[in-house]
Amino acid sequence: MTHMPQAESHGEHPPTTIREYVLIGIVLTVVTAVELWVSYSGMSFGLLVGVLMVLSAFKFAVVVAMFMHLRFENGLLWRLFSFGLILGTAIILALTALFWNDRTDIVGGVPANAAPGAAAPAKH
Amino acid sequence: MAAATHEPPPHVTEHHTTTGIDNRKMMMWIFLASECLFFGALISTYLIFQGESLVGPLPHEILNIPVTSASTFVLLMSSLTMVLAVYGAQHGRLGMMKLMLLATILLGLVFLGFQAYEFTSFVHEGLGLTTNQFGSSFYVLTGFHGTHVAVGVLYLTSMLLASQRRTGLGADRALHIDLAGLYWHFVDIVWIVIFTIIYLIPH
Amino acid sequence: MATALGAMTHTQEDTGLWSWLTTVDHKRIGAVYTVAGFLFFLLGGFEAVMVRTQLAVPNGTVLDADRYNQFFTMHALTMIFLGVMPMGAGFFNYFIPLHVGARDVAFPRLNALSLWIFLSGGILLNSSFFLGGAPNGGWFGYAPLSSIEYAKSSGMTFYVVGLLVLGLSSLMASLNFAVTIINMRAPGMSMMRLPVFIWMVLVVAFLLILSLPVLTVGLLQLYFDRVWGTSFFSPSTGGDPILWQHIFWIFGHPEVYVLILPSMGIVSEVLPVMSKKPLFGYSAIVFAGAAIGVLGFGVWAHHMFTTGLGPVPQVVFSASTMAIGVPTGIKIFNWLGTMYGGNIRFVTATYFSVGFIALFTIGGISGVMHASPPVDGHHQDSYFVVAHIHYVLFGGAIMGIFSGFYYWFPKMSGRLLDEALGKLNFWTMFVGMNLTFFPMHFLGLAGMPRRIYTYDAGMGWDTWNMVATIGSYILAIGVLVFVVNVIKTMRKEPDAGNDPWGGATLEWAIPSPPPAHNFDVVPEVRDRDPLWYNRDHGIAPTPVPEHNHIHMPPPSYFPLIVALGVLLIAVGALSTLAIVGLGAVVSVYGIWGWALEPTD
Amino acid sequence: MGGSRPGSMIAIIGSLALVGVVSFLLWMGFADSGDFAGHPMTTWVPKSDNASLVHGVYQLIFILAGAVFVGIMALTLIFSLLYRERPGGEARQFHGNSRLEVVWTLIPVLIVVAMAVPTFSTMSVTSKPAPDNALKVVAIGHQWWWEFQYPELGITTANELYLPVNRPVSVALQSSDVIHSFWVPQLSGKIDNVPGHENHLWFTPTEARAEPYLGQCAEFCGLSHANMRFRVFVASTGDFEAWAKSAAGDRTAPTADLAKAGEQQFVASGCVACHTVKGQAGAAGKIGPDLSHFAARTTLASGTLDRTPANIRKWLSNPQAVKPGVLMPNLNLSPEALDKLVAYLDGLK
Ligand code: HEA
Ligand code: HEA
Ligand code: HEC
Ligand code: CUA
Ligand SMILES: [Cu+2]
Repeated sequence: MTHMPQAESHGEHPPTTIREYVLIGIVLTVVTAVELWVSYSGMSFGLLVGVLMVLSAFKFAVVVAMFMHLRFENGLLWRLFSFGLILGTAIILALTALFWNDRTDIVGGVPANAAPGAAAPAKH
Repeated sequence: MAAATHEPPPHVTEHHTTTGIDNRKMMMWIFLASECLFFGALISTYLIFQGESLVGPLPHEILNIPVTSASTFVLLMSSLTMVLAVYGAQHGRLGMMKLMLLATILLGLVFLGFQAYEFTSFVHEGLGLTTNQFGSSFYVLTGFHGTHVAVGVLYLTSMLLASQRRTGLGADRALHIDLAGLYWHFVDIVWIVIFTIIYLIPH
Repeated sequence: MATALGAMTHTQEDTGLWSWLTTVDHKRIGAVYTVAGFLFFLLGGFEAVMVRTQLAVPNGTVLDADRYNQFFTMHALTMIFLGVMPMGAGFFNYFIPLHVGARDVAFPRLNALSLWIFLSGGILLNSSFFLGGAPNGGWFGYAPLSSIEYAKSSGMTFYVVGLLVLGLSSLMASLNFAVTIINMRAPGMSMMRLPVFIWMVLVVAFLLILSLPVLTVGLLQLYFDRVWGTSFFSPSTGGDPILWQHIFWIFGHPEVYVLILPSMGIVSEVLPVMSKKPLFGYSAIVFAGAAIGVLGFGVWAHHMFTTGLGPVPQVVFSASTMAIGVPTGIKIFNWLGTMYGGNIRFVTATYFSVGFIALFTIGGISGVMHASPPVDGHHQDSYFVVAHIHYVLFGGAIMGIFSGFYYWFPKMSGRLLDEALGKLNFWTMFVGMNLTFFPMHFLGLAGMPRRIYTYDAGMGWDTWNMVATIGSYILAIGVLVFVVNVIKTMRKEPDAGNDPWGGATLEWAIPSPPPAHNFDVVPEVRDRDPLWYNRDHGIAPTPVPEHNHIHMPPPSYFPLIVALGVLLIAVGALSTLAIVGLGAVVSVYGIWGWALEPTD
Repeated sequence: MGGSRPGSMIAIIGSLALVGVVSFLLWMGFADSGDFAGHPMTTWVPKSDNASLVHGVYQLIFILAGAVFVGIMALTLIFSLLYRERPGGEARQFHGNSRLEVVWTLIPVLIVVAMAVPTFSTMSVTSKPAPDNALKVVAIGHQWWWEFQYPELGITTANELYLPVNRPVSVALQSSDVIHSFWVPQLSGKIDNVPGHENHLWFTPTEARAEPYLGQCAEFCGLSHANMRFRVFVASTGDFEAWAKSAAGDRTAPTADLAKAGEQQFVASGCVACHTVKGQAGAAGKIGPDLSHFAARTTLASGTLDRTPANIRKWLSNPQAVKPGVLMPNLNLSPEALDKLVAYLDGLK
């Protein structure tokens, strides 16, 4: 990571016309509509979650890349941001996984021992 | 930076940096990385407390997906107007910039209005902050998102006000609007995630 | 101390109080951080000595149970958040620009804001002693003991609000440092030429940037639980205390590396200079530091081996924790490699650095021992852990910081600290430290739980507790010797010159203390050890241009106003909403004025 | 190593000797603290199957740690002496050595693997569910005392746990308020009692003895965390069964007049609101410890006091003074009331 080149000369450039921006806006709207449809479509839960995740990740990526023109910035910015993005996602995944099995442990959802001495299980 | 191609930045020497990226822009991106973890923790909490509510109302009994879809659309459109404001700033089209800033602010306010409506109607239906785990984690997650929107509205308003001043936003105008835009879009993409997780995925 | 403050930046023409309050000079800000951090360190040390006095004999009566709990909680909070981190921040502020060859940090006013918010947070947290009792739930505030049902006094609310305020300060400071390091380097200062100290600061900055938001969320949730009646962490209404533990330690473990990495950086600066040879394995040390930072995010649940995680998470977190021993080992060996073959000048700074290697290793080893979950079943919440944390925190972090004091004090004040007193300082601290903390291993092995305000005779804990207490008095004397040394040194004429140690990094090329603009000419960097390179290649310093008008940012009082606003918000969060509103208005006003203030 | 320097042999030998002596002294300290004699809560004298298994890992890890300690201390000291500044001395200029660096990356890796493998294989045993024939016990942490229930035997007791030797025991850990942690070092590592969760722990005590195994709450739980102690009595199967029979039954009814008056007083003073005494009508409170067989216990208020009549009196006259924060109120009992209550309680075998 020595000297960063000043500019971004991948031959790509951010959208230059209002038209392009509006087009992207329309795409985003359409995807949102599709998401809604999917949500009501009654497909199996696993599939539904998968499809929704992919679609919202797509929207997320489009906004970041185009509206926030990260795609056209110095790559360093992308690396800096992705630190947080990846770590944040990892923590969501890790925590939900850690609490997944946990449900069985929770003492009946009932305030196990809300009042001292009222320990729910193991009454003789 | 895109603006550079259209308006040579005046203080080239002042703003010289090692990587060529403006300090402020770099800080904004790192800050947004940090925000990913802020919302990551809130979203984790929401997910962990799914199905942990001891009493109703539960999400599927109360969430109003059509209304929220409308507010989602509003926020999405505000991203579009925001990007156009940045476009205006970068291309020296000040009228467009101001108009689009104003539009973004108004759309942001509409979104907040939707949220206020949603919160009050939920409260009427018996879901308070402390009613159950769903209520707590829902209000805190969407509430902090709403706070971010409100801060964004303030941020953009101050940009608009500053650009009304005689000196305008100064030589860094495009950058200032760009930064505000980055923040605003981020708040939008967080909502994309929240909308999917809370509203679209049925429980 | 005030004289120390003054002298650390004595070339500044303007010395009135107002100039300090409105300063945006990173050196002045660094000096205030250091001095404030050191004073808080004394306070935290005082609390620790009271704790030790209570434990000297079985059934001690010096502190009652509640006071004891407040003292050990505030001891930890003070040491970590108000002592070690700010002393670190002091060095960061002072030396990042000097090391990377910049005139100031990237955002000088933001830097001042961080300082004032930190001071507000520190004062707020400590004011709890006089406002209904200090936090008493331990530094990690486990719910539900920290929830309103079981902690009715306002102490834990102070904990929540105080940490939120301090977190804000650290976040802003870290953003500032990260941008400065990445973006403000002098020509030729590539990333792989950065001083190791700066690399470690960069890792620390990212650790904070990425872990503080998680803590913030946890604290906000705890605040809602305590004040607004939610139950995120209270099981009686569906909440989960284990969630708090995860959230806290996702922050908490990276935090411990935040405390140690700066000291590792300091040692990596001091050892090569004193050994008069380049650092052994520069890239290995840098990558190991970064690896520690990355791995540090994947080990948090090793603090929770006894909470019933289940075997699979235990194995995962145990493995990742043990793995951290590898990059840390690499660092230790590289430092030894740096000493190897050297012609080591044993001044006090060297003593502290070498002491660091020995003592930190002891703490690291016990850390790896806890990494085995079945063994940790015995260690967890016993004095074995208390021994571990003090070997890494005192033997590591504090020893490193003291090495930094002796190494950089001449640069900051123009005066060399007294070497004879310095060695006395080192040996009393070294002996005191080992007498205090080594016996804690024995106590842990003999089953003494931590956080107990009293214990019975007949448990076999008496002797070692007494030894530890005596050790802590010796330690206190050691710290006092340092204070005496500083006072004595400040009384004499400047005698350090630009470069008392034959240093390799840029700060040694400029006067001590440095002028406000740091460098007359921004240096050109040609090597990892720029000054040695110039010396060896006979490169003379660039002549100062005749009409050198260097433009420094003007002072500003807006940081102070924004900090006042934040303080008011915090006070409001502890009392009434109206004050929150007032604070918000003050902050918004401050930010507005800040934004419009001309900066050139 | 550095042979060019004068006096290097002396420095090396001296350093090794010093590190050796220090290590030996520290070893003595560890050995002493690991000795049961005089250290009733030592973690180094396992008396259950699982604790012994863990002890094997502990010893191994301890030895590895000791080796790293000796190695690093010796190197630090030797280098400090050998390479200290000398007039005319020259530092050798080098930046690194790839081969060395690989070696000292591999050494920690090997050590870590040597720690990890036995750790995980032990866990595969200790984290299995308890054997079917295990005695079931529920340990509930309260601020600041322990409730022990034997659901299969219909026994509830406090602060003193009885176990038969050589039979696995499965402990279900619960809490009624904040987090506590169940720890009897000689029998097992600790596991937390987390409100809203139930944790499990099992072991087979392998030595019956008259002296109790001492335990203590290990998770900070508020004011009297330090006073939340308990004892485990491991008895022969016969003795355990005798105890269980008695513990499952009603209290021994008072015979002496004073004790009978105490029984009345126990109702009159409102003790029944919090305490259960099986066999006394109306005494079914659940907030405090079950007192049905109070007089069979050796200590009072979770190990804070020995259970002597004088101490019972002291306790009743002002619990707060004995145990800070305790959740039993000071009932401002008159001396006569105290006489009666002490007589009654002292007879609840
Ligand atoms: C500066 C702070 C600091 C540092 C650097 C560390 C470093 C480490 N810590 Fe520590 N730790 C704390 C501060 C710190 N810790 C604190 C404050 C707590 C208690 C919190 C509380 O409960 O209040 C704690 C608690 C704690 C626990 C929980 C104990 C418990 O409560 O049950 C564990 C468990 O795994 C642990 C492990 C480690 C490990 C593996 C390292 C490693 O990073 C250490 C690595 C270093 C070495 C291993 C030495 C050098 C290496 C070699 C010479 C190579 C060869 C050696 C081997 C391969 C073994 N720490
Ligand atoms: C950087 C962090 C840091 C540092 C430097 C220290 C330094 C010290 N610590 Fe601390 N400690 C912690 C972090 C730290 N500690 C943490 C995180 C905990 C866990 C808390 C918890 O459980 O929640 C802890 C817990 C802890 C305990 C366990 C309490 C318990 O579990 O009940 C003890 C007990 O002996 C202790 C002692 C000491 C001592 C004697 C010092 C000494 O090194 C202090 C030396 C300094 C001085 C002595 C200052 C000199 C001051 C003067 C000269 C002024 C005047 C002084 C007098 C009048 C005496 N500490
Ligand atoms: C508000 C509830 C409450 C009332 C009323 C109360 N106690 Fe208690 N008692 C407790 C609690 C809680 C404890 C456990 C204290 C501890 O060890 O922390 C306790 C402990 C005790 C113990 C020690 C038990 C043991 O096994 O160590 C005795 C004896 C006792 N109480 C007797 C009495 C008597 C006699 C009265 C009436 C005069 C009484 N208590 C009234 C709550 C109560
Ligand atoms: Cu219960 Cu500590
Ligand atoms: Cu840790």
